[in-house]
Parts: sequence; structure tokens; C-alpha cells
Amino acid sequence: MKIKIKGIAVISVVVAGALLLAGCASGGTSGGSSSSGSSTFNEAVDGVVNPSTVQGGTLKLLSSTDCDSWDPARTYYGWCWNMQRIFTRSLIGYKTVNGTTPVLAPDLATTMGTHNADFTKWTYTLKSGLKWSDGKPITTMDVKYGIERLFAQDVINGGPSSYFLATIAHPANYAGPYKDGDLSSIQTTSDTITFNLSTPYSDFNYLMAMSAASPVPYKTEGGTGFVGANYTKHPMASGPYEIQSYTPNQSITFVRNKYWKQSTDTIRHPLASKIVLTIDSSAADIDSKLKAGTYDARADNSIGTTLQQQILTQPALKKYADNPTTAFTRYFSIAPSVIPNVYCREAIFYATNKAALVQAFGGTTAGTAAGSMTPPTIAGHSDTANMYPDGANNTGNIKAAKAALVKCGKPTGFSTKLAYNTPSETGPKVFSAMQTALARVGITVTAAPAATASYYSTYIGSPANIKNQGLGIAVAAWGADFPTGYGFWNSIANGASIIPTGNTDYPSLNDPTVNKILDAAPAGKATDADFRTLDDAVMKQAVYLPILFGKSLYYRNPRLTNVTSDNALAFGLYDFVNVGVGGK
Amino acid sequence: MVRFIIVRVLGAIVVVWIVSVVTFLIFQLGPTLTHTSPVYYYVGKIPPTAEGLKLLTDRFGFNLPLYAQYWHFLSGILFGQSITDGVSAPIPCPSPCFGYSFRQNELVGNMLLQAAPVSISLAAGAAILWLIGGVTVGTISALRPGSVIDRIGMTGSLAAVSLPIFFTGPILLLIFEYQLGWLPDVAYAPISQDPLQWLKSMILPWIALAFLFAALYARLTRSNMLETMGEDYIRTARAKGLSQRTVVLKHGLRAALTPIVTIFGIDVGTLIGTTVITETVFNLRGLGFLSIQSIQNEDLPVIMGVTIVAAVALVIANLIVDILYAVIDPRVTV
Amino acid sequence: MSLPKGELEVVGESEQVALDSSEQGPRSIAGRSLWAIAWRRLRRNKAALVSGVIIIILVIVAVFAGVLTNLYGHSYLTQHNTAPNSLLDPATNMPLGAFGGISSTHWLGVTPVLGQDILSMLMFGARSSLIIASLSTALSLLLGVSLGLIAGYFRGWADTVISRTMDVLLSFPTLLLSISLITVVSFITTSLLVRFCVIIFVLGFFGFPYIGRIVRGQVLSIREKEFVDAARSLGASNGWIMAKEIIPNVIGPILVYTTLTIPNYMLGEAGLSYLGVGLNPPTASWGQMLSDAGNYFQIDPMYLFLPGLAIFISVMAFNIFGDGLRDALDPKSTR
Amino acid sequence: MSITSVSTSPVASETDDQPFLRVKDLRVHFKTDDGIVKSVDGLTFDLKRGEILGIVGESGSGKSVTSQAIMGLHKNSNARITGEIWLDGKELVGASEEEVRQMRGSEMGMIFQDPLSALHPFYTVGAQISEAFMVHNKVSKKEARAQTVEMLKKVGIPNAADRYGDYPHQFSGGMRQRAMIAMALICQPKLLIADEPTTALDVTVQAQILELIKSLHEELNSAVILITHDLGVVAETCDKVLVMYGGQCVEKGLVDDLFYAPEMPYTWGLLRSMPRMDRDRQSRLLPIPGQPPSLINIPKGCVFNTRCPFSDRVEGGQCFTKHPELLDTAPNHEVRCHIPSEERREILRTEILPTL
Repeated sequence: MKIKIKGIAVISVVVAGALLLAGCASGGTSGGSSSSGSSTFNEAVDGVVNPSTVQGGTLKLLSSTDCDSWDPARTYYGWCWNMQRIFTRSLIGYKTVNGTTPVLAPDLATTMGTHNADFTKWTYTLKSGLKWSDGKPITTMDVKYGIERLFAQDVINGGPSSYFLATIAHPANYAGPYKDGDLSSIQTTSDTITFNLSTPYSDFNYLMAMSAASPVPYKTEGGTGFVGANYTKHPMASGPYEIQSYTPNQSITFVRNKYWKQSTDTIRHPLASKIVLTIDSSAADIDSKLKAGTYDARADNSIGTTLQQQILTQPALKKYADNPTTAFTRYFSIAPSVIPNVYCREAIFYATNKAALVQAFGGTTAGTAAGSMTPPTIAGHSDTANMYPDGANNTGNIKAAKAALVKCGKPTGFSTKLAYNTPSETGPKVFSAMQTALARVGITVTAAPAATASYYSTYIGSPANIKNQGLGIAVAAWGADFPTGYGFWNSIANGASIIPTGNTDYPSLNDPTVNKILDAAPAGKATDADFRTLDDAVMKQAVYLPILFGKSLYYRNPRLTNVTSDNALAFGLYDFVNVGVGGK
Repeated sequence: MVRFIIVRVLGAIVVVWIVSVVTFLIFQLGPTLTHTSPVYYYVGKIPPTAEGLKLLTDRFGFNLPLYAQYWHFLSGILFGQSITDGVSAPIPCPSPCFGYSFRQNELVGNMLLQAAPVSISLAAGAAILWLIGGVTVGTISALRPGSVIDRIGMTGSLAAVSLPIFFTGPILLLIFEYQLGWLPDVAYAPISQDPLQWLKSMILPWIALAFLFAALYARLTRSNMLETMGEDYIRTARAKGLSQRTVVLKHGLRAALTPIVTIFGIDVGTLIGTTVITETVFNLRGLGFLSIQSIQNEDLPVIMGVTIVAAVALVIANLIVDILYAVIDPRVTV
Repeated sequence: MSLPKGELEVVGESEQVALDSSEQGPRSIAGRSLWAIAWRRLRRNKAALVSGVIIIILVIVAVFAGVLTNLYGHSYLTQHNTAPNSLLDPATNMPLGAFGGISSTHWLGVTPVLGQDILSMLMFGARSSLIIASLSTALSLLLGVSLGLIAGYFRGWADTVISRTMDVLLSFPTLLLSISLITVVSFITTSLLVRFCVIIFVLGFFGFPYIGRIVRGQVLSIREKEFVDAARSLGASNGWIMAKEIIPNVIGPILVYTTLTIPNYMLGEAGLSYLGVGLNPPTASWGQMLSDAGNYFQIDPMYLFLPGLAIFISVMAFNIFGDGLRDALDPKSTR
Repeated sequence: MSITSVSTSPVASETDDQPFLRVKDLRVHFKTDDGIVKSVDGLTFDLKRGEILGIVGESGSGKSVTSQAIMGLHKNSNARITGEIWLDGKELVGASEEEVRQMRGSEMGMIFQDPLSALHPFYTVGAQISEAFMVHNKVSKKEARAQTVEMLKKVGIPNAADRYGDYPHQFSGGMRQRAMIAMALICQPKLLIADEPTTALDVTVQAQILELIKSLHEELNSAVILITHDLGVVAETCDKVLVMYGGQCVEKGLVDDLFYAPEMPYTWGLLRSMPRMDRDRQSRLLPIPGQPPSLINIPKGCVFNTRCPFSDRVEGGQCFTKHPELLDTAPNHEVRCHIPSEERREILRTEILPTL
């Protein structure tokens, strides 16, 4: 098998909201320290709002769409990973999810994984006394089975399987436990489980912290009729809550799982006795319900434009809002296959008006202009790095752009296409802003909107399509599934990860300096300084044009207690498993 | 009569068949022309690996010739089939089986069943409103052509047909939901579970939709009434000494409404499957919403299902209207 | 009988039947006098005249949108969204000032987020709207008149084939098929020209059976008239009879239909753009403005009202004018 | 309007010198976009019970409008009606719609030209007739039905009880007209207006229908107005004749006077255009040249002046300047013509009679 690591997340704005994929911790913005009873703006970003131990009550959440799947192995929405945290546990979990540095801790495992010298063999020991919500014990076989399922690509698709396929040793044609049974590279005893990897992987604990690595009851899965693709309708609970009822696209209700024991869980401290998630596809509706206090928080995305405006203009509301910086970068992929001359690409870099783009993406609460690709909290990030200075206000450097055009041999400009996904509220505006900015130096841009559902897989995810359709510029976004330099870069910059469709290295960057660092990283041989070098090397190619480091705006009902942002999994959404409602 | 119905039913089946072929081809040719696998149209969000792609192609039968794929789809509708992922027990999907949405992990039939009551509630409620409103305004206008009432009624309805729902809808929402706060929560609830919430969720969409159609029907009723009231038999009715009320309501409306019945049936039939804009504006998860959502998601089985259901609703409406027409107009013999 | 109506075709069928029925019955031969009478009647219809003027203004605005926006001084593509020229609140992205930023320089204010001038955007929106509405009407007319003429004149199998085809088309869920078709074509190409063509095609093609049926019905009755028999007995060819005897007699209803179809297709384009399968930026479109305004309508209602008003006034003008034209051409309907 | 309130005539019941129906200076004008259409312009006539009055004229001469004005069918329309219509001592022009409505069907009945379009296509013939009965008689549906069947039998419909439930389109033309007559007469009105009752029918059926009208008229001793453009029908059926042209009465008299001593050039024209069995078959029918006048722009002078072949025989072109009055030429015979009476008789004797 030639495929190495690939398929890391894509962040995109879908139909009604953000397809927020898992990300990592973020550089904390300012925020008050925690204090009970009161609340301030941004307090949950790196503190805890209204710390409390009062149990009981119902936490009422809203989202604009249903999860892509409730099967822990098949979801790739960040907010759904946050929801998985309510009812599924895995060997490793995030103990601290807010602040600048998320901290991993053993969850089902007794300790963090132990590994051999070259990171190719990882061993975990399972805690004792763990039980499923049906009262049966959670075994090492269940953990193994959960991982094996990821190999059944025709059944278990849509999730982050590719990390596991690329790391865990397996026969070339192994197609999961349904067809091919046992995977010998995962060895279990009654309380230990050992993974034999096909390649060194120093970040393996991060993979084990994904919900995709959570156990699934061996063979029986969710019970009769809830096996394989149907597991999503009735996933078994290992966490403090279990699913009481689920109506797709309408609502899902969680109640406390009586077989879960606080003594076995150090990272969750559930307070509410019930959690209800209601799906309401109208952003305006969600806003008005949140403001009225009839619901507690939005579970899937930033609040809508209306509430945003109200929050920003009314201090009485603003103190219940948070605006965390979230670890992803919005950028343009500039395809060398369409614009081969590096100076022409540089001209685009200089002419871009990042301030206008920040506006188009939703304003200053949606992000801050980015000078390089690496977002805060990822190794190699630099606040000052900017290889293509674009003026004090980030509105562009017309002079430099024109100079670059001259060097490129096209002093009067050129024309190209800008791809974005549709329908989307921001896509057309981003296009318009970019079109206007580039027109200042004579670069003409025409729109190439494409349906969201296939935008990343076959539209800009196909190098051939980019070339054939002449998509010189493409709107994209990227957030790491786990917060390491390797996790962020490998899928989008390693020349070895370029594939014909579903490609995530949209500009098909294949630079020896970059490849070398990324190839060394899994074996633990890449330093933070290496990633700084890598970032510069990438920027030098002028194929990744960073726009902004994303931020999100959330609103919490004043009655909520123990509120923290989940920067580890879900772009600063509240860590609902630990949120209380004061007993009511 | 039996022969007539048989002929019409056969015709209806042909129409639905053509619709299914056209929809099938539209979404088969799309990926073919862009040189990508149709698999992406089923599971495209996170692209499958090369192995996954191959497995999925096998499982969905995309390696089969086009006609075989179509036949597979058609036979599901006709005879039902079992949906299987090769792992869990096959899901029985009795005829008419529209297949399985791999994006939503749900039988298309279930999704349609979930969405249909919303669309039917919307269409039926609005239809009652617009029929009463439109016919009343149209009749009053027709009785006093040129009068102030007529002018107000007709200018009003002309204005109403010139206002798109995606303009009136948000304005209604702005006023009643957000400004006045009369309808703070308009989430849909089935009538069987919570009739009051159902009413709350439906009232604004009904008004928006009925406003438009009432205007059309007012104009239609007026022109039909004007024409009817000029007929000889109306003169006869008056010559008999019948009161104006009887003349208008019994003799005039009966004749004027007969063609409206036709259009009414078909309008309702059409709306059940295609209230895309109204459902989008008011966030109602009916068939229209489902269709636009699945088109955006490129969820082929759902698109096919909705389109066929919409076509079926339409041809059934046509059929009912044709038969009804033979009943209400004694001159029509079949 | 099958008379479907998608939501988009809001005036569509009902209107049509009214038109149809009022056109029934003996119709005098269209001649100079009929047109003269019609013109006299039309001239006396104040509402129709005002509407006619509005339509002319609309057409002028559409044709000279570029010149007019130059005179006015703001291209709709110019964005006032970043310092120092920003007209927006940097935090909320909403226009500064009352009523969506209406000022002496921006007469109808600016859009949220991008700060584009709304007046000039509306002018270019008029252009898109009219181009699509008139070309798709032309397509409907071309197909409807020619096929209706053939079906009505030659009858027989030609009539059977054409009429059946039109019936089938009328029982299609056309809105869904239109959206699907546009979506699929957008996979293949993003060319603006193709986009325009596809929109024109779906509106015009799915709409043609309406005019086709009217023409067919008219032709069926006219071909039985004495003057047609007379011409035939004099040895006139089919082509000659169609051109000289039949077509002049169906021009009236066609004209009325045309003026009532254009606003229909304007709404059609706006509806498709609203759903996101019509025109995309940077091409200005009223429906797409409304769709965008739906995101901010609680904060900036002016942005919703203005394109809505533009659609309303234009469509209403065409409808009133069409009504007036029908009344003028068909004296019966006024009595 | 000459009379604005309902008034009863001085003599409540009919006497010999007080006619059953008196129409005085009736004018029916319609306002249209193109001008005022003067459909009936100053019509006066009387009718006694037991009499049959024929009104003849070309289409558009105002015959039907007159009859509908008597029935009050122009109320609530854009027609402007002036003059007086006295029926059995009640004035109808000024009466309210409700008053006139009460009289329609019961006091006066009407038969229309085309029974197919005059009958409602969606209701059965029987139901339509019983409806007429029930408006004016407080009876049960059953009684009304019995009455209707009886009436249908009377007008000569075979299997009347069975055909009660048939729809108009299931009847033949003649049967339909019989049904119409049954409907008009079910309440035994004293005035029957028959508006071209036989025009749409076969010749053989025509005679039967006329016979039926006549016999029913005798039975009920009603006054009948028979509107037609068929002089043969008039000759056979009527007692009195009124010739209308351009909305005006141009000649009026007993039926014999009009057929044997007509004096108005238009009447001559009508007679000449009528085929006669007792004449030489070789002689040709002579149609009246020209078109009827526009009722919007009624010619100055005599309404017939554009088509009158004798207008040059009047001194000073009076025909084109002065509107002629309707004057007695003989007892019960009135003519509207500028040509002096003697000269008219002379023309009739020398020029017209030979061509008839």
C-alpha cells in the first residue's frame, strides 16, 4: 500500500453551518480568571465560568444540523467529537480542553501508552471495573474491535480512519473484522492491548484520544440490527451519559449512564442529569432562542449574525459570550499547475486584502489576519512571520504586487479562476473581496463555485481537475486533528500524500525541505525549530496564502455552571459533558 | 369509466417512469462528465481511500452498466429489496423501496415518510386558506366589476402575485416572530403530538403561501365568474326570479368553480413535492427542503426519491382531477 | 388535463386559463382597426400606461446600467469594507448610519459585510433579471409558437406527439428537475455564459408547453374559419396560410402571454438565485441579494426591502401592463 | 328616471282600456369605453291579456334588450334605463330589484333563444324547473317535483318522470325548448316573453313549439311578447306587431295591417326579404342593402336613412336632419317616417307590392 498518512480534516463551511473538524488547542485570547457567580467576556476561553458541583437538571442544546454520524468511528465534525465526549470514552482523553495547551490523560487506560524506541509498538493497560451502558464489562477485545472496524472502508467511512490505516500494520487486503476477521498486529491480553505499527508514530497517543479509537462491543456492537453502518442509530455508551432517544435530524436525548463510575473517570465530572440536543436549521431561530434563554447553548457552531450584532453592541449580553481563537487557518491554495510562475503567485500574495477577507468571513470576531500558515499553539507558529508584508492594515501591498508582476513578465496582470464552495454565506463574499483586491493590480478573477459536498473530494481535491478547470485560487481551510506540527502539516504539505482524488495538498506542494522534515517527524526527530523552517519553506513557494487564524463566537446561557471551552476537540465550543445547569 | 381510469393510470405511470429516467440520467451523467466516480456522490464528504473506493464501487454496483443500475433502482421500487452493508442483518425495504441514503444512514423511504407530513400540512392548510380567501375576493370582485371593492381586490391580488415568497416570508418572520414575538418558537411538531405547536409552526408559512395563491385564485375566480355571469343560463336563473344570492352562489359559482377545481387539485399536487422556497424560508423539513438539501449534498437516492414522489403526487392529483371533473361536470362522459 | 405550477411560476397557469378562456369564442380578424382600437383602449388605461413607463425605465436602466452607475459614481463591485474607506462597523460588519447606511453619496445605502453600493447593485440586478426573463420568454415563444402551430395546423400524428409531449412536460416536477440540472451542469463548468444559458433553458423550456397549448388551441379554431378555407380553395400553400392567415390572428394572445411571462421568469430567476442555483456573485441578481439579506434581515432590514421592492415594482408593472394589453386586445374582458 | 318610486296604477285591476302591460318611452343605454350604446331609445307600446305581440327586427335592433328590460334583467348592470314599464298596475323601472325579482317567474316568464346555453349545464332539467316553482311557491321538494313532472307532461315531454333527472345536454333541441317553456310557465305567469324561441330549432320542431306556446297562452289567457326576426312566425302567431330598427319602433300595428298595408320602408324591406309560398318561386328575395346603424353613433334624422331607398323623396333632406315622430297613420297603426302617408301608400301599391 502506497498511501501514507492522509485525509486529515478539512474545515469548510457547509450548507447551514460550519463543518468544524477537530482541531487542537488555541492560543488563548484575553479573558478573566474564573470567579463564581459572575461572568465576563471570554471567561470560558481559558478559565471556568461559575464553577459548581450542583447536580441535576436538563442541559438544552441547539444545532443547525444533525451529526454526520453518531458512530464514533464515522464522524468528522469537531462539534460531534465534542458530543462523542458525552457518551464515549477511549484509551486516552483530553483532561484539559481549554486554555492554550490541551493536556492528554489516560481515560480507559491506566497510564499513557508505552512505546518502544522507534515508536512502532504501543501498549496500553485497561482500567478495571469499566462497563458498557448495558452492564457488560468493557474488554480489551472491544477496544481492538473498535480499531479493526476502521479497516472496513466500505462500511465505516466518513471518519478519520486513514490515520489508523496508515499507521497500524495490516495485510494489504485487510478489509475489517466483518470480512477478514481478526487483525493480528493488535495483540490483547485480559487487560493490555498492544499496537504494532507499520511506521514510527510518535503522536500515537493523540490517535488514541480520537473517538474513532473508542471501543465497540465485540461483534454484538449496538445490538441486533445496530451493527456496521447501523451502529450510528444506537451506539453503545461507555461514558457518563447514554442515548435515551434519537430521531435523525430532529433531536437526540442523553440521560445518565448508571454503569459509568466517577471513580474510573478522571477527566469528566458530569453535572446535568439530562442533555437534549435539538436541531433547528434556522440560524435566526437559534439566535432568538439563545437570547431568550429557553436554550442553553449552540452545540455546533458560532452564533448567528443577529445575535453576534446584539452581543457586540450590548455589554449585558457580551459578558456571557466567548470568542476563542481556534486552531485553524483559512487560506487560499494557489495552484502552480495553473499559475506556474512564482512571481505571479507572489503578486497575488501582495495584492490580497486580508482585512477585507476577515470582514468577509464575519469580521474581527471570526479571526485575525494571518501572516503565515501555522496557527497559534502549533509548533512553528510565529506571530511576526510574514514573508509577504501586506501593509499596516493588512489591506495589501500594491507596489510590491506590481513589482512581482513585472518580474513575472505580466506587468498588466493576468486572469485566473477562484474556486469556492456553495451554497455558503461567506464563499461569494470572499470571492468578491478577493476579486476587488486583485483587480487593483490588474489580476482578473472569475468565480468557480462548486457544490460543498464534492468540493474538497473531487473539485479542488483532484489535482487534475484543478489543472483542467484552471482553478488558480481555491478557498480552503485547515485545522489539525491533533495539535502537533506533524498533525497539522503532513496531509497538506508532504509531497508523498498527493493523491488523484480526495487530495488535501490542494496546490500539490512537493518540496524536498518540507518532505524531509515531515518524514523525520513520526520518529520524533523533528524539533519546533524544524517546523519554523518548514513554515518558511512552504511560504517561500507561494502556494499557501494564509488569510486568517480563525476565531469563533459563542454564547452561554447565564444559568450555566462549570463552563469551559473545548479547544482540544471542537474549536472552543463548550465542554458540554462537564457543564451544569444549577440543578434545574 | 373503468377504461378511462385505466388509460389515465397507464399514462400516469409512463410520466413517472420518464421522470425517474430523466432524474437518473441527470445525476449519472454529471459524474461521468466530470470523470469522477459516482461513489463520491454517495459518500463524498470525507473522500474514501482508494481501497474504500473500490469496495464501495462494488457494493453500490457502479461498475455495472447504466441500464443495470437503473434496473436495480427500478426493481427496488417495484418489488422491494434488502439493503445491506454486508455486515449487519439486511434491512428489509419493501416496495416501493427508494433505496438507502448512505450519507444519512437511513432508508430513503423513511426520510420521505418523515418529510411528507410537513409538506402535506403546509400544502393542505395553505390550500384551504387560499381557496376560501381567493374565491371570496374573486366572487365579490366579479359581482361589482369596476367598483371600488373590485379595484382594491384586483390591485391587491396583482400586487400579491408580484411578491415572491422569499420576500414576504422573511417579512412575516421579522414582524411576527422577531419583532412582536408572537411566535417565539416555530419548530415543527406533528399534529398528532402537539396540535398547538403544529399550528404555530404552520401559520406563517400558510399565510405566505396562501397570500400568493389566494391572489391567483381571486383573479381566476373573478374572470371565470365574469364570464359565467354573462352566460345565458345565468340570465335564465334570474328570469326565474331567483334571488341574486342564489343566482351567484348556486348557479354562478358552480360553473365558475368547476375549472378552478382542476387547477386547485393540480396546484396542491404540485405543492406537496415542490414547496422548496417556502420550506427553505420557514425552515420546514418537508419534501421541498429535503430535495434542495439532498441536491446540495449530492445525495442521489434521496433526490430520486423526492423527485419521483413529487411526480407521483402530481400525476395522482391529475388523475383525481380528471375523474372528479367527470363527476362534477355532467357533460363530460368517460 | 394537466396544469402544474411550481412555486416559481407564480403567475403561471391560473393566469393562463383566464387568458385562455377570455380568448375563446369568435374573434374578429386582426386588422389595422383592431390594433388601432386596442391602442386607443390601452391609452385610456392609466395604470397600464404608468406601468409601461416603468417598464421602459427598467429597460433603460438595464441597458445602460454601466453608464448610469458611472454617472452616479459607484460601481456595485466597489467595496467599502476596510479602513480608511469603510462604511461598515468593523465589529459587526453592518453598515454605519441609519437605514442601512443611506447617505447623500450612497442613495440606497450599502450592503453588510462588503459595503457595496445597493443602488448600483440593483441596476445591474435589473440587467440580469431582464436578460434572463426576456431570453427565456423568447425560447418559450420559439418552441411554443412553432410547435403549437404545427400541432394545431397539421393535427394528426404531429398533434398527438406534440400534445402528449407537452402534457408530460406539464406533469413533471419541473422545479426539482431544474435545480438538479443546474447543479449537475455546475459540476461540469463554472462558465458564467453557460450558467446564464442553463437558467434560460430551464425556465424557457419547461415553460413552453403553456404557450404551446394556447397557440395550438387558437390555431385549431382559426384553421376552421372561412377565410382560411377561402385561401385554401384559392390554392394557397400551407406555409402561406400559416404566415398570412394564421399567425396574424394569434399575435394578440401571444403578445399578452409574452408580457405576462416575462415577470414570471423574472420571479423564476430570482427564485433560483435565492435557492443558490441561479446567478452567483459577482453577477448581480435581485434574488441573490434577497437570499443574502436573509442572513441579516433582523439587523439590516433595508437590505431585504430594497431588492424585494425592485422585484415587486418590476413584476407588478409587467403584470399590470399585460392585463391592460389583454383588456385592450379583448374587448370582451372589460365588459 | 321618470318615476323613482314604486307606484300602483290608478286602476288596480285590468280593464279594457287599461292594458296589462304598458311600456312608455323606454330607453336602455349602456355606457361602454367606446361611448354610450343606445340599445333601446324611446319605445312605447301596450299589451292586453290574451294578446300576442310580435316584435321583429334585425339582430341588434333592440328587441332582446327590450324584453330583458321588461323582465328587469338589466338591473344591477351598467345599463341606464328610463321611461316607464307598467305591468298589471305596477311600475317596474323604478321598482327595486327585489320587487321585480318577486315578479319574475311568477308574473312574467321568459323563454330564451338557445335552450342549450340557457339551461344550466350542471343541474338536471327537472331540478331547474322545480327550482323555478319553489322560488314562488312555498312547497316541499316533492310537491315541486310532482308539479314539474306535470308541467313537463303538459309541454309534451314523453316519460316526463324519467326525464326529470336528465341533464340538458341529454335532451334534444326541441325537448330542451319544451323544457324551457315548462320552466317559464310553471308559475303560470300572466306575461310570457319568448325571445326567438324557435330560431335554434329545426323547422318541423319550430311549428310544434309555436303551437305549444299558442295553446298554453290560450289556456292561461296570458299576454305574450314574441320576439323574432321571422315574419312567417309573426304572421302565423301574433295579434299585433312592432317593428324595431336601431333601438326604435319604426312601425307598429295589427298583424294584418302590417302584412297587407305596411308603410315604413324598413318594413317593406323586411317583407321583401321573406320567402313566401304563395308567390312566384322565380322572383328573387331582395335583401336590405347596407348594415344596421351603430347604436353608439345613431345617425342624425331618421335611423333608417342610410339604407332607405326613398330618403331622396322627402323634401329638404329632412330624413338626414330631423328625427321623424311615430305617428298614427290609421287606427292602431303607427309609422315613423317623413314620407307623407299618402305617398307611402302609393309607393307600396306601385313599387313594393309587385316585388313581394
